[in-house]
Amino acid sequence: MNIKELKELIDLMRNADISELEIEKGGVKVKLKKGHSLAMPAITRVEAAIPQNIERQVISAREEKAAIPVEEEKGIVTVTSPLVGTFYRAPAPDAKPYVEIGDIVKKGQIICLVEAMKLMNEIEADINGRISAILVESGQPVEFGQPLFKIEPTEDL
Amino acid sequence: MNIKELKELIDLMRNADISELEIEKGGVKVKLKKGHSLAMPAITRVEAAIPQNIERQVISAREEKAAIPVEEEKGIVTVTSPLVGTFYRAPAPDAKPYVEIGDIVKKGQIICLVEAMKLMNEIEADINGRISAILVESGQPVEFGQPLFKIEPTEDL
Amino acid sequence: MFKKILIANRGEIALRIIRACKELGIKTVAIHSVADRNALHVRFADENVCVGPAEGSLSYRNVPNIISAAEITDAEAIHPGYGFLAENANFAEVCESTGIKFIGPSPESIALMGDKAKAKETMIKADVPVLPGSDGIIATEDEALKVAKEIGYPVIIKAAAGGGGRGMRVVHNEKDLVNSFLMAQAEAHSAFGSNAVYIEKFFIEPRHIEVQILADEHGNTIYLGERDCSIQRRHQKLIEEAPSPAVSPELRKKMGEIAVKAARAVNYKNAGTMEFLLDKIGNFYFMEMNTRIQVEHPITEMVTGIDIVKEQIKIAAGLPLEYKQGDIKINGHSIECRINAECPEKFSPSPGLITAYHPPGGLGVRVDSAAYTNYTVPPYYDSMIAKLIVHAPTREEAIIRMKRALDEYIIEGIKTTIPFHKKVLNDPDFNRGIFYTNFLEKFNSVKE
Amino acid sequence: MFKKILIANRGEIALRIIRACKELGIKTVAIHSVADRNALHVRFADENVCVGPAEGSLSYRNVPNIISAAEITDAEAIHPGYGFLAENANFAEVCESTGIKFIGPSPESIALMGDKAKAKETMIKADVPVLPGSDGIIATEDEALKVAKEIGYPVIIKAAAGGGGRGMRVVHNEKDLVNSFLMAQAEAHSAFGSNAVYIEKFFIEPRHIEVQILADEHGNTIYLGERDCSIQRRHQKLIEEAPSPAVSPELRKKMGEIAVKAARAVNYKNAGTMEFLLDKIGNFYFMEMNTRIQVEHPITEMVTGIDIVKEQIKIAAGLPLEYKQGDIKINGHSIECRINAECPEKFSPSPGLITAYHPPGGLGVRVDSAAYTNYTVPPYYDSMIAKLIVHAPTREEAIIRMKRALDEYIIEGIKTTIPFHKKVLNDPDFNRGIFYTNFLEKFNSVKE
Repeated sequence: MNIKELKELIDLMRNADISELEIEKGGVKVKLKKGHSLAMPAITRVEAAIPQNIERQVISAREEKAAIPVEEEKGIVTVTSPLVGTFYRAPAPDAKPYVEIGDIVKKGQIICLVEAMKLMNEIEADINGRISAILVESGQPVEFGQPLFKIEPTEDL
Repeated sequence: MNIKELKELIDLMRNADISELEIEKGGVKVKLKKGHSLAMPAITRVEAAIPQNIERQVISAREEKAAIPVEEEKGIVTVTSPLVGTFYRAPAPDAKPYVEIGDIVKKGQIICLVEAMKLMNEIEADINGRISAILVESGQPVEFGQPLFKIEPTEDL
Repeated sequence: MFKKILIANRGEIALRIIRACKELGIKTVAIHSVADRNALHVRFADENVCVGPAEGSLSYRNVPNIISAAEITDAEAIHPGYGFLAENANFAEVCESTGIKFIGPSPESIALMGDKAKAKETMIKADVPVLPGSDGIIATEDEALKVAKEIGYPVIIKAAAGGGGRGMRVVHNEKDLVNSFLMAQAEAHSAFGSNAVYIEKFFIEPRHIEVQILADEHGNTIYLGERDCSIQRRHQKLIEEAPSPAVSPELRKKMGEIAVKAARAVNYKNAGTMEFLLDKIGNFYFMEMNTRIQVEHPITEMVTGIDIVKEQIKIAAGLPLEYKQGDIKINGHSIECRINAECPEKFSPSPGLITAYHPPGGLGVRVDSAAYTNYTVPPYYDSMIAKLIVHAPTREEAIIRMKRALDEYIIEGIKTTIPFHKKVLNDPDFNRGIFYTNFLEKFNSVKE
Repeated sequence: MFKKILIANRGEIALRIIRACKELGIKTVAIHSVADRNALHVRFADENVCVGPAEGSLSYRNVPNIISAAEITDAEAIHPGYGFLAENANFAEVCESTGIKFIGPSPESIALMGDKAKAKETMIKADVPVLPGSDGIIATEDEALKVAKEIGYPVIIKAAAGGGGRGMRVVHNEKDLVNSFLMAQAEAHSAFGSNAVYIEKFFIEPRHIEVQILADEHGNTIYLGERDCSIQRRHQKLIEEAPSPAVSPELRKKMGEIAVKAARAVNYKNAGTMEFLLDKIGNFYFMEMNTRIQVEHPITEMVTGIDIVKEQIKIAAGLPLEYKQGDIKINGHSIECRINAECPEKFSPSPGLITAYHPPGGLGVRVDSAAYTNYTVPPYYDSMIAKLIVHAPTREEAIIRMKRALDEYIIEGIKTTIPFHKKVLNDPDFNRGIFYTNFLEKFNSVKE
């Protein structure tokens, strides 16, 4: 399932006036649902390793949140990429990822890096909650507004 | 109300998804109703007089009936022009019209002429009935399929 | 100049003629069938007249209704486009007799060129090379040998009553002739009940090259170069280009001058096209003359800068040609793809509702089409819905531009031949410019 | 040649660049804002990257995100189009420092030409005629008289701190000068708190004439003739044409050679445009240089046959120009109308859903547009939705063709400037080719 095929599916939906479409193929499950605008799938390409010794800056995902409508089931919050770059789950190639599925995170906690123009940008959780999904592979490029994580809010934390 | 204005109205209806439109203006009443295809209004131009001494041929309006959907209220039949030409209500400029509104006509009775290529084509009623409307002025050009008369069928005749 | 012209056609060519009229300041009358009420040519004309039911024979070929339509709208001239009544000498004559100018040649020219035997005879008299062949039936072996020798091998023996390839035998040299001749006679007899056969020159891989000419009513006749229309499927042209990759400037001049001579021989007026077969060594043979505007005229317009439809109208109005032969220059390269509402593999018709329509644009791209979003392609007429024409400095660039434009062309809801065109444009032989009228047979057999 | 180019723009110019890339066999990366997900440039590019929210400053002007987009897609070069980052020297520099080729001139050229005072100074040094005027503030009556005499009447006295017409006085002869000078000083003081004024040559009815140049990285610089862009509304061009009805072949050569000299003086590379004011007696004065592709570049393409965007890419790839000055011929006449999503009377923006879109076609018509049926014109960006370009043998025919094409253009759901263009094209002065930069002021006052 590449970007071209996805686009074809989206076109198909648009033309056939189908509002929901679900496909499972080779381990990939695609669910498309027509909203106000059709979400555009991301570019898929795998980068090798994380460059070291680079400046870091902290960006709160909420601050520059994209205007993309995101699925909000049971109050689940989608963390989207505030910039274009390469997504990394860990601070170094041999280091442990910042977060795993099921982890409890606090608002302001760093959950990943997005490298852009040789700068490592730390992305923070913008609510207290539990990581319910990780949507991008480490090393993959991400575009602005691309969903990275889903966080299920926890009331007690 | 010229042909251009009529077309604009029709375009308006098409674009605004209006299914019915009625306008009265300067004695002219226009009622447009969307069907399977939008009826195209006829060309309006007035011819002077009826040329004399020309061959005649008889055409039954039913024989070459146009495929235009016509309003059929209470079984009313619309007689449409089987050819392109100039419509005349009488056999000569000073003669009495073949039929008037309210007249009872028999199937096969000549009800008007359509002149085409210097030939006078006699148009016959294709049912027994009463002329309930005359839709074109004598001397006006008519196109193929253009409604000429409405005939209300009579059961007794 | 005319004040008002009736266009006795539909689709893209009706629109093409309306455009020319608008640019000449002439009012237009569209005719249409009941099925074409919402057609673009009806929308863009100044007036319109419904002339009959959907069937073309009862509407677009309905001579009395069309003449009446011209009369009730006071149209002074009728442009017939191509197809329908364009090469109907009777229609041209009716126009003449009712005082309406027919925008095209005289009824006599149409009739003469419409009769293939008479046309050939006239061309022979005018010293125009025609397809070599026996003048009539070959009765004996000796006659067959003599004629074949005159024509030169290879020759083809054809059943006079034949068709569909039956009773046809290609002979490559003298020693096989007598045997093939007798076989062909026998086959002809068993297939058609008559052993009458004739002999013609056989070309293994000819090109279809046609020359556009313009002739005014004051004795001026010029040629606008050639078009290569070898990419055909069952004699239906699909892709055309100008100039032909097989025609040198010298050959262009030679073919052009012969075409002018042929036109003069029949006292031809208005725009016309001489179709020739071109063999591999530069010999060409008159096949027929089309006495009307051709579908593929735009590629000639692109490379010469001359608006052929406007010229047709100006000639019919009695104006002398503004161009002399020396003014005609071939500039760059142009290709046309005919986009048909057809399945791109089987070429079966695909009429219906166009749910999305977006033509390509940008530099060097011309679209002649009467299609639009929500237009329903009716099943009654020709399946061609658009002509995509490109112009570029070189043939190579024209091919690339055409591919780019085909990629951009969005037509949804019906099937079109766009995928077919993309395949041909990627074919190595097509790209090298090496192709003949049998291109598609070879092309399709390779694909399958 | 580049394998992949990122296009840092949107709309018709992004599509224009994608078309050029496709024809050069180069892969394309589109960038887009969240609002442009369904834009045509996104659909037609090979890849696309969302670079920010709807606001242009956060997306199409977002340098880090655009550079990152080029990096993650391995694009070797960036074409900036016009607007957004096209004349941002910093962006060109960032491209350079990150090893991405900026398709345009050097950051130094952009910076120099972006500083109007420095640009003027450089042009004076290079013997390029500039708008005559005092070098700085005029302090005394005597100085004012001296400068005005040098420049020649009429002159205009302007407040140095001014704007919006306040503190501006036109003086037609010497006897009025001192009085006007003192008045202007007083007005300037009361309006801006400073009585500093300067003097410039005043043109009553100038034309805006610009010369297209191409310069490769091997020292070859040529000009492609001029464009007349005098039909403006508040310095926004609305209709452009090439060639200018006011420029003779001799003047074309003179302006072209001066434009080339000016480009050489700043060591200019790639495509660029010199904007001049042309007075009624054939004197012209450098105003500014646009160091990018212009909106109106297609009219030059139509009359020269040169694909300027392809040339930009080839120049950036280090290829030498294939054309010499002698190869450049002006062929026919071309006009461009900018179709804006605006109310045609008040020019107020009219964004929204296009419910029906059908562009004109046929001979000599080019449409550069990213609009389509069901496209929503977003309110965030420039209101131009299409460029309608025609080409014809003469200016008269080009005007008629443009009118025909405007009549055919169907855009429903939003208001466009099409009715405005139709009015201008019917204006007698426009048809005579007699118009100046004040054309629309006069035109609108007549209409009301």
